[in-house]
Amino acid sequence: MTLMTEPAEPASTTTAAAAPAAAAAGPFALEARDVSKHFDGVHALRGAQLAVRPGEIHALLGENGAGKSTLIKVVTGVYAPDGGTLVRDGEEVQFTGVRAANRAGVVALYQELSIIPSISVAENVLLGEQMPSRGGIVSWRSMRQRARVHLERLNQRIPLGMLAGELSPVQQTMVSVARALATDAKVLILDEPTASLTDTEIRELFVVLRSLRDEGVAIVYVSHRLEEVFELCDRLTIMRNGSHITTRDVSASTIDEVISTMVGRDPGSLYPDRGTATEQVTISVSDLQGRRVKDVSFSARAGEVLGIGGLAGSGRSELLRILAGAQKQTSGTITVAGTTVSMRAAVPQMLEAGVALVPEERRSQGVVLGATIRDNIALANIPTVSSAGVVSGARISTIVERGMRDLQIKAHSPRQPVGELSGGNQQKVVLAKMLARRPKVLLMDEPTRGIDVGTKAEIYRLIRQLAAGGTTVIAVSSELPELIGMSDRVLIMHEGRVSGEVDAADADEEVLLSYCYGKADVR
Amino acid sequence: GGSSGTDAGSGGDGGSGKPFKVIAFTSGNQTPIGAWWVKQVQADAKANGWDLTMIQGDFDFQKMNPQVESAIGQGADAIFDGYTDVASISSIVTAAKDSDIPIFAVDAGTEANDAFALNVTSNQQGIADQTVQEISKQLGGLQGKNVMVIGHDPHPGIRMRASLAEAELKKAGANIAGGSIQKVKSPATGRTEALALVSDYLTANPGGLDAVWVGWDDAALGAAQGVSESGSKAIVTGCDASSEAIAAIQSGTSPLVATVEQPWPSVNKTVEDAILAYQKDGTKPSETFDAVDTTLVTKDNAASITPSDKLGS
Amino acid sequence: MTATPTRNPGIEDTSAGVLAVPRRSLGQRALSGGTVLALVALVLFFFAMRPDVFLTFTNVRNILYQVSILAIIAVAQTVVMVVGDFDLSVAATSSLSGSVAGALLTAGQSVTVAVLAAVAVGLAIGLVNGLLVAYLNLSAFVATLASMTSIVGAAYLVTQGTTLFNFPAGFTQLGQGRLLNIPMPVYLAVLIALVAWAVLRFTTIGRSWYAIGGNVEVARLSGISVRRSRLLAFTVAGLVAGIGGILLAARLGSSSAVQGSDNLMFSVAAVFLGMTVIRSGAANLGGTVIGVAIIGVMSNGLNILGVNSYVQQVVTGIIIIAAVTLSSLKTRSR
Amino acid sequence: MTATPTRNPGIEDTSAGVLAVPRRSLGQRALSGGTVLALVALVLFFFAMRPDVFLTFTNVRNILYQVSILAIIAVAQTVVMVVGDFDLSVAATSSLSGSVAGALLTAGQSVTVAVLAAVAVGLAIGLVNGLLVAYLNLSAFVATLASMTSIVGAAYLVTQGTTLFNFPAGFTQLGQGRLLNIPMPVYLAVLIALVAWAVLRFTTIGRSWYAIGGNVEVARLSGISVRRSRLLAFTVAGLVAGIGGILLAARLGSSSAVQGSDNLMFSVAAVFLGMTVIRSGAANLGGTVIGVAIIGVMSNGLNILGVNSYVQQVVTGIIIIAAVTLSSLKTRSR
Ligand SMILES: Nc1ncnc2c1ncn2[C@@H]1O[C@H](COP(=O)(O)OP(=O)(O)OP(=O)(O)O)[C@@H](O)[C@H]1O
Ligand SMILES: Nc1ncnc2c1ncn2[C@@H]1O[C@H](COP(=O)(O)OP(=O)(O)OP(=O)(O)O)[C@@H](O)[C@H]1O
Ligand SMILES: [Mg+2]
Ligand SMILES: [Mg+2]
Repeated sequence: MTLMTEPAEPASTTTAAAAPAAAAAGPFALEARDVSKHFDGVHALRGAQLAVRPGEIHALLGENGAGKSTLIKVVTGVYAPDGGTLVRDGEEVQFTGVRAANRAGVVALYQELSIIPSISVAENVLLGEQMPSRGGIVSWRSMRQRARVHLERLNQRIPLGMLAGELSPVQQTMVSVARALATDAKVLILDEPTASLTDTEIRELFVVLRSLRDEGVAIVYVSHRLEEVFELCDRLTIMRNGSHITTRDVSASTIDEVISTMVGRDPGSLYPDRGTATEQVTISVSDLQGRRVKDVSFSARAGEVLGIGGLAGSGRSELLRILAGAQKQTSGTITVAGTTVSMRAAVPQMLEAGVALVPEERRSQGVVLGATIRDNIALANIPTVSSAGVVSGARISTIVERGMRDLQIKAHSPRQPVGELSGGNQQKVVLAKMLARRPKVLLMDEPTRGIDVGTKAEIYRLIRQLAAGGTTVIAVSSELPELIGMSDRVLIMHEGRVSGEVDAADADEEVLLSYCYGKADVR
Repeated sequence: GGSSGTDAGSGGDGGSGKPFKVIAFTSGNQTPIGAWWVKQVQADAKANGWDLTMIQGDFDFQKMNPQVESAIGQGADAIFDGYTDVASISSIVTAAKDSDIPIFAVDAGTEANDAFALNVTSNQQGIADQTVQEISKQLGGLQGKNVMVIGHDPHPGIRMRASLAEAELKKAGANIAGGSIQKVKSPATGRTEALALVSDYLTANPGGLDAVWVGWDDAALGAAQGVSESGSKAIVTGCDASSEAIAAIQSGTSPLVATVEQPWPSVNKTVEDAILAYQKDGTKPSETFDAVDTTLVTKDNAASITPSDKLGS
Repeated sequence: MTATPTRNPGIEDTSAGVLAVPRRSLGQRALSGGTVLALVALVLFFFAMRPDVFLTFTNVRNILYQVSILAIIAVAQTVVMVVGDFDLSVAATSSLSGSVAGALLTAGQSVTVAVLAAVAVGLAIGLVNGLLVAYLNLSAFVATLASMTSIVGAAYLVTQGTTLFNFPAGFTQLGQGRLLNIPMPVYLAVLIALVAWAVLRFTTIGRSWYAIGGNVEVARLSGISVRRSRLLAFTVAGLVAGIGGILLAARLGSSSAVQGSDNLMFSVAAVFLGMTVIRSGAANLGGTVIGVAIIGVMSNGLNILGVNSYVQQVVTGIIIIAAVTLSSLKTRSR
Repeated sequence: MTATPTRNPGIEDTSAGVLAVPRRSLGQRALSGGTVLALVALVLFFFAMRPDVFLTFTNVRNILYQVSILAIIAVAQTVVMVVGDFDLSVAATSSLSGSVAGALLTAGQSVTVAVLAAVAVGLAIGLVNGLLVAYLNLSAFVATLASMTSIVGAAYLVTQGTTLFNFPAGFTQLGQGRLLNIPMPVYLAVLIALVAWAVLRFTTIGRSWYAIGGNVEVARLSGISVRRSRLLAFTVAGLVAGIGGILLAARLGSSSAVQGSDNLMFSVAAVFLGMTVIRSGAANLGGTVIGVAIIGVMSNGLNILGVNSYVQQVVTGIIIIAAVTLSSLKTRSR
């Protein structure tokens, strides 16, 4: 409003300052200038910049904790910035909340929060202002129609009346993506939408994003999967430690260059060398049955990294949960270090036997967000840091210090609540917690989900280091390159069964993919 | 107020200059009668020149008892209990005994006991007699009549008169509906509980009631409502002489036909006189328990009765 | 769309595409109906014991009359619990509203004035609760626990600790009048429940309440004005509780500060029983009505059987546990 | 792992023992201490009003005596709330325990037998609650609401609805005896609170409780036996509530079915007030003690000022809200 009347007067300082930038870069759909944001003792953003044009897909890159998610929350009104300005279509704006941002056409799919489990799929897709209504009365009929349209656009066939909580994690993510697409946003921001998706869904999503771009929507895309970025995006912005580092065209960049800019140094090779496997079998499984898992048998050796792949819902997570004692098996035997464990063994017994799980859903299964790093690490180690039922603070300090040092957990103190850490650092806390138990078999479900390349490399190195120390690592991953890169051997699951087994050294993605779809006789 | 007096248990010291120190307490200050009593005692203390400490307990003995005991610890000449049952204050009784201070009480238990120098209450036997006789009179005898008795055990007075009434009714040949006394659990919901008890009983046994004897008016009004809503011809009696009960009786359309007035002002006067006598020369009453007679309230005399919740106003 | 009379429209998609997630088995469905089964079992049991009485028109009307005000309070509680909160002050609010109405009537005000003032009191209390919870971010539990304490105190002040009575017939008719031989509060309870059901199901605010109850953060990030919605939920609860209080005063022809205080616990129990009825485990009106019915049937049935009231209380607790256990079997997991 | 100073600025600081990043600011600290401030403010206020009485030895002892049993019940509630559950039956359990002790004493049993039986009753109730919640997966709210109902019924049956009294001195001494002029329940409350504090802070089970309260699923996947721990929490709560009930009976020299029923609401209020004291917002013993103190000081102070008891009730609610609001300001976010 003010801007529209201003040309009549001599240029004010605001317009004067804004003019050169706008003139140089053309009209931006959304601009964040010099944004800073503090949390309790953390300087999450300092001088962050972002400028997106209509009709581009703009990648926002940076390692874990670089401030990407925080910036997104600032530009969508979730957080009030400590300093800096937001400009929407050339007009300076201040969003008082998510609603205000949404009304201005700025919509985000946030990283960690996706769906409301207790309400229907249709409502999840059209949550909030999107819900079709007249005079405050909801039209269920048009809600279903519109929800179906949005889901079909992503090629999802999900019963609309189902509760979102009953969907698989992949479907839940797709529902929340559909919600973001349903908003008719002019600026659409997606914070790691593909972290928990498999290739099929990612394809569908890209098709839609490209067509939105062609319609003139400005899209901000956050991902740690750089191949995706290079395939999809037009320009990219790299952040480091809360600051803006560079913005340039994707066509003028290479992956290696982007990585080194992100981490501020040469990352070296992503995957460490293999070859730590021994002959000694640490865990063997025969004829395991669960709810979805069927007749699974395999064994793994000390020092071996066994990768497990498969499509969403193929039962990989369930397999790991059964091995960790977190879910009941209906039949079959599990033998750890020569001893067959009881069918009724739960997590404490499996931990005792030397099997530890780093679960899939970090925030709901891995860490207590409100508790400190120290308390989180202590959590899985209560039996080992106590005698006669009394916990030793000194022994906790020892394992916490060691864990934080070994894993380079980035925090200002062991007493910082885990909820304040970035995703990568949260994952490291989960790892530290489990590694302190010195497991013989470490189960990792999607160990690098939502983790930046730098930290990814660290985690691969760590996995290999553990293997070199004689640990068996069994890791589930939905990313085939990762599966091949980090493992010695790969098992592929299809509909609850093992559909193929491949030596990672001579695996190629195509073969693995065909196993994923259950085509067993390619070899 | 000046906290004087370390002369605990010195008994009457009318001659000395120090004012006579009285600790008064009631657990029932949220009830109209309790509220009346607090005001009355405060006024009388002023007139008598007492140094009065008034402690009110809202039925919360955890809170009230320590306060009374600590006041006792600071010394007093007499303790005045209003409407608080002896069972709930045994720690106070012990503390008073240890400090040798007599307790004078209004309506603090239904039987004689050695806790009090004097406890004056209403005559539960008399209440039972009056109400049962009135029922008998109105029904033309009790033989074979079906009478429901509704009581409330936590209140010792109600409990006692209910069991006396039950015994009398049985003796006169009446059937006790439901086999025994029906028990209301909470005084707060007494009216709705009694209403449901009567309605449900009359549904299960249409025409199965000739009368309902209820231990106190609030529940009696609920029972009366249940009777009239069920279209029954049964009559109801209560106790307390609350204004609402008196109005119902006067109306002539309510099944509630009688209640009982307990003469609290005169009871209180009796007890205060005993305290004054003790103040004067240390004499304690010869009898430690007195149960005074009550007045049956029916349509005939209802107009002349001061309702219990309008005492002092 | 025409082919799917079930309550999950959109299910036809199942046949068309691959459905990764299996629907619930028949066994699970039956179990989740455990609360309904418990109600049916109770009805059958009491009917078997007293076939001549239990299902007669008079007795059913009796039950309905007895639970009608509880049902209204439970509606208030349901709304707040849909949002994922609690309102411990509903019963106190109803007593205060009833007391205010009573005091005004006693002071010679007209029925209209008394009713409007009492409704306003309920509304105001709900508003205050809502402000405390939604805008001052107090936990609903503490906020309404504290406000309950203050409200009871206020009700004592309004009634001066006595029972107010002698209300004009125009007022008591609201609670005691009959239409087609059925008492007014029954109609009003049904009406209020229906309106609340429709609001919860068909309005944007109702759906916002469910979204907030499902996950506040997601709701907020989806652009739902969480604060305003929660404020509204508490306000509605206060309003409805106030109406309940007026009806209770009219029904008993009297008002006192503690009148109907047992409605708090019973309303919470009813909503909880009702939450076991549906898949999502959220508070819901249908379920609440079933919960209220269980409580009503139980107390009436036990009275009819002449069970000692202390024993009744023991049995009530056990039946609630049994009903909920039956339903919860479905969610048992290791 | 070679040092990479640019990437992890915090970590080497930690190992070097230097914290580059400031801890919470003073302002935030003061706000989170809002509940403590509220307590201090109350004490100062009452002291200013009645300097001759309020902080005298006698009156402080009085306050301690008045809150000692509430403190014990609040300890029980704290344990359960640490686990993230509720126990609505604590006060009822204490009444039943006290009633059982009273009934046995009345029946001529020895003090030892009566006390042991009453403790066993508390323990058994806690165990049942724990089984319902931990093994039958009932919501703690419903389970303990229902068990509360049954327990009160049982207490009515045990006492036959009356107030039992006339207990031997050996029993009443537990509640009325003094050591160094301070009543026994005060010592016992302090002892129980200290033990509970140590258990919560220093034992494996205490840490498990906190973990479960933080996130059940994370705790389970971290190898904590969630069921057993929750069972234990409820059992401990039952046991402690039982002890509280015995002391209450001994302290009053009487027992009845509804004795001390206010302790439920007050214990919950105390724990909630206490939760505002610490940063994580979890139930904690230090906070609970402060909460109990606020309640005790408030009620005693208002009595000393001779405030009308209805007004007291209104004020109590307002003070609780004020205290919690003060603390909650820190967590206000946009
Ligand atoms: N609510 C919060 N309170 C305190 N600190 C926070 C909060 N949210 C984020 N931070 C801190 O701000 C920094 C930036 O975090 P942010 O989540 O924006 O990183 P990111 O780039 O999105 O990382 P990732 O790739 O892991 O998602 C981190 O150091 C994080 O610990
Ligand atoms: N139909 C369903 N009902 C309930 N939960 C489901 C359903 N489908 C999947 N899930 C949940 O999703 C999790 C993952 O399932 P599963 O182990 O079969 O898949 P996965 O191969 O690990 O694939 P992904 O985790 O990528 O979806 C399971 O732990 C399960 O809890
Ligand atoms: Mg992020
Ligand atoms: Mg998985």
